[in-house]
Amino acid sequence: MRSVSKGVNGKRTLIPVGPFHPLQEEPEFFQLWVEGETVVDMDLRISYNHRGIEELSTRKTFDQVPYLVERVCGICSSTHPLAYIRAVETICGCEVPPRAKYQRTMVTELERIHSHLLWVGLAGHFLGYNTVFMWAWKYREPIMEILEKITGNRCAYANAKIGGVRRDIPNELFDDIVRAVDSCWGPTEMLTNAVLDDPVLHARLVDVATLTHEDAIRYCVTGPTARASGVPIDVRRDDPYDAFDLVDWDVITFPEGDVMAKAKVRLLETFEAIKIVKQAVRDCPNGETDAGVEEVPPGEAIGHVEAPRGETFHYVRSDGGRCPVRHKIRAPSYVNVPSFRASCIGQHVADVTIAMAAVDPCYSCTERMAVTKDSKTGNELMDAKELQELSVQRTRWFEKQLGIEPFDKRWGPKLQELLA
Amino acid sequence: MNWKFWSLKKSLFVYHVNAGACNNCDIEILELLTPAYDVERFGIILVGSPRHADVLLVTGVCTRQVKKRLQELYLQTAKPCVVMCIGACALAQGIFAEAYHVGPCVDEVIREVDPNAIIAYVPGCPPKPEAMIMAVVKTWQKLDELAAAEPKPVAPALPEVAGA
Amino acid sequence: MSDWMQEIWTFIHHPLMFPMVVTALAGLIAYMTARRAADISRFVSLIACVVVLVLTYRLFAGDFVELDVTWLALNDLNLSIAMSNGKFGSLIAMGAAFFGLLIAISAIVAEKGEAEEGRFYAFLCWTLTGAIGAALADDLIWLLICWELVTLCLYMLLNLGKGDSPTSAAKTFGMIGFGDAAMLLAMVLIGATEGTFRINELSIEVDSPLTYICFILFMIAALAKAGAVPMHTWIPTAATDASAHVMALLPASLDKLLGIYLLATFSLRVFTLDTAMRAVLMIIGAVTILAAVMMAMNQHHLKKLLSFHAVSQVGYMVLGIGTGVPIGIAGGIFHMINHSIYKSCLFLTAGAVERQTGTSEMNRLGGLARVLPVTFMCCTIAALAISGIPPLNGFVSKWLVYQGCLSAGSPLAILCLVAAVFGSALTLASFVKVLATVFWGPATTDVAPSGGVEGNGKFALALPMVVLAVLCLGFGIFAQWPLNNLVIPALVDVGVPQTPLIIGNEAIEVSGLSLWGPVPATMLILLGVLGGIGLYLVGKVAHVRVANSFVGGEVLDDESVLKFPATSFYRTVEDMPGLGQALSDGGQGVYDVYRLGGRYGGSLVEVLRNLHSGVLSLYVSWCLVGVVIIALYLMAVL
Amino acid sequence: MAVGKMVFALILGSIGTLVLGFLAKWVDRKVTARVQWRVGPPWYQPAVDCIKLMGKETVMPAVAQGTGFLITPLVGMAGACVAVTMLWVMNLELGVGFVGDAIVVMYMFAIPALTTILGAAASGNPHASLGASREMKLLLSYELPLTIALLVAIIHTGGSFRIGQIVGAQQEGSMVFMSISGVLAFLVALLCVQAKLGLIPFDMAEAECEIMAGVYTEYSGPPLAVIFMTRFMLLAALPIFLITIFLGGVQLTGWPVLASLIKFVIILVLITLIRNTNPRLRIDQSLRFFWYMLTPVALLALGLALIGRQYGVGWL
Repeated sequence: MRSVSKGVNGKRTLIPVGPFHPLQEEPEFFQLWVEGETVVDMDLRISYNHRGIEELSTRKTFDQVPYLVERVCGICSSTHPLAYIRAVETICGCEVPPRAKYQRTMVTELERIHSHLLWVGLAGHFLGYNTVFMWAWKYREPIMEILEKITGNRCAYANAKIGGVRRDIPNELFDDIVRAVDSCWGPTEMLTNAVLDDPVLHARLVDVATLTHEDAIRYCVTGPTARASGVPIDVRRDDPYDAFDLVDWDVITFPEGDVMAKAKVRLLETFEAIKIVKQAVRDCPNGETDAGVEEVPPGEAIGHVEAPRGETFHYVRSDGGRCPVRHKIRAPSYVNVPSFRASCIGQHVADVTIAMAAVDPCYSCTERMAVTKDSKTGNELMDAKELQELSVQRTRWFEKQLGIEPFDKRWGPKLQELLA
Repeated sequence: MNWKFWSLKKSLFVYHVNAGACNNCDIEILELLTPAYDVERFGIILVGSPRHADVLLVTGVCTRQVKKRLQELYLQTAKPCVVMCIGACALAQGIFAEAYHVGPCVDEVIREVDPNAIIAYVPGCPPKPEAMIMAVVKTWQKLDELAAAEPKPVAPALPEVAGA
Repeated sequence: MSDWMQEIWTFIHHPLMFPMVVTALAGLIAYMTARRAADISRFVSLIACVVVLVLTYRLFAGDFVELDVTWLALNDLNLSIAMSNGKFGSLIAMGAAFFGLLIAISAIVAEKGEAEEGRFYAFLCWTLTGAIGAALADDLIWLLICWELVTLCLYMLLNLGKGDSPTSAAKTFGMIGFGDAAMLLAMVLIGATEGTFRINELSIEVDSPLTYICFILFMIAALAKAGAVPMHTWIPTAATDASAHVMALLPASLDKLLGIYLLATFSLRVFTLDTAMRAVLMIIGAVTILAAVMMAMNQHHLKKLLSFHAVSQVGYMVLGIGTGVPIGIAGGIFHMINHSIYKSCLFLTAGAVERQTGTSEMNRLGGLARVLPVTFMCCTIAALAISGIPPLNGFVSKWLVYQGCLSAGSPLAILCLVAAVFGSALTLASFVKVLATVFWGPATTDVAPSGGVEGNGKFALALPMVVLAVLCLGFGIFAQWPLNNLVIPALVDVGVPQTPLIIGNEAIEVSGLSLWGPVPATMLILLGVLGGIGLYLVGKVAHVRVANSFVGGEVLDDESVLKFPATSFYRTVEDMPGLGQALSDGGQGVYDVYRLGGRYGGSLVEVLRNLHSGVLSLYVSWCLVGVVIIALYLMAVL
Repeated sequence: MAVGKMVFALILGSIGTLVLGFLAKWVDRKVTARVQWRVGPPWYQPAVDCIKLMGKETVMPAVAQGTGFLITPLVGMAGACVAVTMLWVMNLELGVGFVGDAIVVMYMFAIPALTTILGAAASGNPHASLGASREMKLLLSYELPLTIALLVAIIHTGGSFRIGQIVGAQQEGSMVFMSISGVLAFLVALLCVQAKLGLIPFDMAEAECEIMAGVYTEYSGPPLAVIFMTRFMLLAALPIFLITIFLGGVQLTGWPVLASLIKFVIILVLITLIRNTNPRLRIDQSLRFFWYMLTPVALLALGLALIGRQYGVGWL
């Protein structure tokens, strides 16, 4: 991604959105090049938030890492550890007890409810519709409280651990969980109706910053962003984990791809999440909650989980020691954010801001070093393109070494099938 | 009682700066505005520009990238202003203390440009909203002390020019 | 001294003739010394302007004088140089001399060293000759001759410009010439029907088709000169290439004065209009206001933008006169005076900007308020005045026009009132753009403004602007004075005897209808500002701290990317359905009568051209046909 | 009117309106809070905000044109002060001509918007510039229907710009609001007032989450306090303007005080409710809304009023 470039013929203005801007909770620098109110070009500068989590992870023990990756992003704080844990569990080859599976499902789905309601509120706030903001956050509050009740914290839950859950949710609390999610159902319905019926909201959301089906595939977006563009991908269904194949729920998709569709996907997914939580509570068996993993054997594995924003992907490699030797994280916003270029250019500034919010970006997830510089001279050693080419070369080398088919051949037909 | 400090206590405009946080603190800050906590009762509102702000809520470890920008932002804020470090990261870098990409602590960064800055700390990961309200109350007490210690200037050492 | 010499001496020494003689002579000297000694031409024209200003003032303030010298007497046809110092006419003459003087002063610095400097002064003097003659003329033919002189000088002055100026000068000459031709036709018609060319003796009720045609022809001439839609397109075309001084002198002030003088005289004194004709005038006024200001809003060339406003403001004058209500007419005439003041000022500031940076392209300008503080202040005052912000002069005259519309009372007048108020807001919009992009914001790097042009020894450049800006303030805050001393006499002169306007010390009032007290309002506003300054003192604003501008905390290498360019300002308006297409068509000259005339007139010319085949026998046969027709006519008449 | 009396009226009118404005802002914030299930600020909050800002430091951006940047808020406030003083005097003493008429009041009310734009432009900030361009477009959009709505009232009350007569005719006869065209014009004017106050859905000039604080981004300390005070005054003054033009004016004696107060509070709450039940519009949408939707409605009202006057039908 380029640094600040010049205005063309003095006709363009840079409208800097960030790094500190009320629109976003995290430091990111969006460069909106505008002519009048129209955004003619966009660029993104990240890395303000780069905290070196992957490197830090290799200095923590396997049991400590979940606490660290919980803090990749506060709103996905149950899914990042879960993805990591699934990777480690794959290395260990252990089987998670059913009760733990159900309990993990409960927490991730409760988090999804709170995250989606949070998004609805923030979207309202970004549109200047503070009443929606206040109402949505008010209705989200019981979820926060029940999360605190069952995990001990409002935000970072530290609920899952390798081989199970850290703390068993006692059966007595199950009724509270049902009551909390039930209390959300009515308000969410009301919010959904309000969003669907309000003509002014329609004027602001429908046909705004449309991400077409093709662009959604081209930019490899995930989660609600993809599902709102008619790409029905959801890790929970495509590669079920925990209890998601044991309960009954639907993947919500809408074909339009505009901001309205994204709002609808999130609102309807909230209902699905409530359904899942209630089924999980109903079906949760008694028994062990921990498989008792002692040590992690050498090996490598991936784990991926559907976060509220999309697919969270973790790769872990172990050499049999106490710490992972490599831990690679790809958070959903990292693939969702660049789709701005497809959906936002040519839109109004006002639309672009709500469109940015519409992918529910979590910039904390996106932190990468995009440019490698010599620390002494400040000269660029490698730019983003070279780095990408390097990684492609390396993948090819790995494929050759391991004697597996190239990625396109392996996954190409399946992808086509899936997307069709 | 000095009217400047009295009114400052009664009306705190807050600007929120994320200096490399994980969002937990940030959503809890927003939570403060919502019906559950409603800090507007105390005259606290969130504003869109640091020029209007009386309080800079800094969350997150101050990464090396952010350091310079945070200082710049502090200089751009109208004084007197209180810097409130929210969360373990902003206090003492929390879990990220050993990371390679983290700059100095937030208070060190601010003190570098203004040694007399008023800095409040709210521990927790993330701190509960109640804790943040408590921090505001403690800040009020600090402001009372400062008001008693007038005419000591609150924010000297900043470039000042005469004339308009 | 012999008799005839005595006669000539009396003639040129006559107070009505003398200003013309002075300027004509000064122009001659300036022209002759143009190449060799520009200093002389500069000096002579400056002196001439001063002298003429004094002379015209004496005409305005003095008793009624008349001059009537017959120079051609053929049976019925009696052509004479008839002049008189009617209040309105001498006001116009005085105005012309005043603006001529200011422009000459400003030109001392601005035009110094230009290749055509001397000739500029010559044409300036001759323009004044024509303008004064036209304003004081009492004979239609004499009026036409002087009027033509102004047109010719305008053509020559525009020709002095840079770039594509010959083309735009030709366009100007074509369009005004068309108007003048219309006037000639109207004069002949009037002469034939009324039997006299004396303006003072004419009084025609507009009722028959012939009188309609006569009035419309005069109207075309007046509107082409003043530049109202659709005869306005020469002004924006000329603006790009001509120097700002020429624009400040002619299209901004003199042409407005003359055009509106003609329109007012003919529509009020010479002709008595019926409702339909007044409605036509009002519609032309309203359309001019809106169409031109819409075009102006989207311009990003400073002088072109100003020139569209020079068109738009004519709408208020035409509208005011068109209401036919004394108060509206007063508004129209006052607006004419005011417009000349602030538009000259604006063009002079545009000239200063251009001189400083070498460009009028607003996208390349920025942050000039620091470099050109005096220019900036004058521009701000004039811009607010033209936008009709109380208590400046533009507000008073616009307000009078509004009152005129309301008291005219017809639904059409009410709609025109809405158009006028809205046009005022649109005017404000484009001047906000000018102030924001040219004078404020980050300075652009490609036109590095270094060392202001005002400063040392550049007093002459700043003086006219300052005088005009002060006049904007003065005529606004003490509006009673110009109304009493300039507008009302002119009003009486064009035959509007009784105005319902009550001009008190404290307020201008139309009993039961409206009220505007500029002095108390100014006083109260100043008091409010003083109160605010008091608040600032309490808050210790005297010591401000300078910090980088807040752009989200990021530190940018190049601040000029933050400049909000002129082309972007009203992009949204251009994108409005319906409006956008019309504006883009307008920008491409789809509604330009000159261009349309060129396109469709071309075919006509082609026919004529084909007749000129170069074959002698053809010409001879045409001549024969002509002779036969004349013979037949003579036979029929005799 | 004597100079001393004028000055007295200005001081009294401005301070009175400012106090009323503080209360109006509090009502606005309180109602907003109640709509949002919150408690809301204490009654003195808006005043304390201003006092606090008075005690703060003034920061000026480096690229700003200093004088213009600092003086424009003052001129804006002065314009608002004069406008409200005129409104008060002409409401309370119907026969007295004070400074100007309805047109002058309308122009005076436009001055704060104008100075906001100029101040924002002078600050040299891109967000503020974008906000200024939006504010100007907004001014253009609402000025057209507002003028027409004002004319409807003028036609109803005998064709005079004088506010004394507009109010007097309503108090003798019936309110402008008591006719079809009056209701239409009032609704149009109410929405215009919403835009003039820069409240949602027409707050795009300072749209917080798009362009930070928009036109006010660079202001701090006392200048910001002055801006706040101007806005609070307008929040009190523009409902009074509406009452004056459409609802028979404000009276401060006897029972009509209560009626005036009720009218004021109803308009205020209406404005607050509109701002709390709508998202922000885009600037082009608001232009379209005002020009292509409200202007025809206003023209319809104007037509009805003209027909009503022509044929002596009061209720049209």
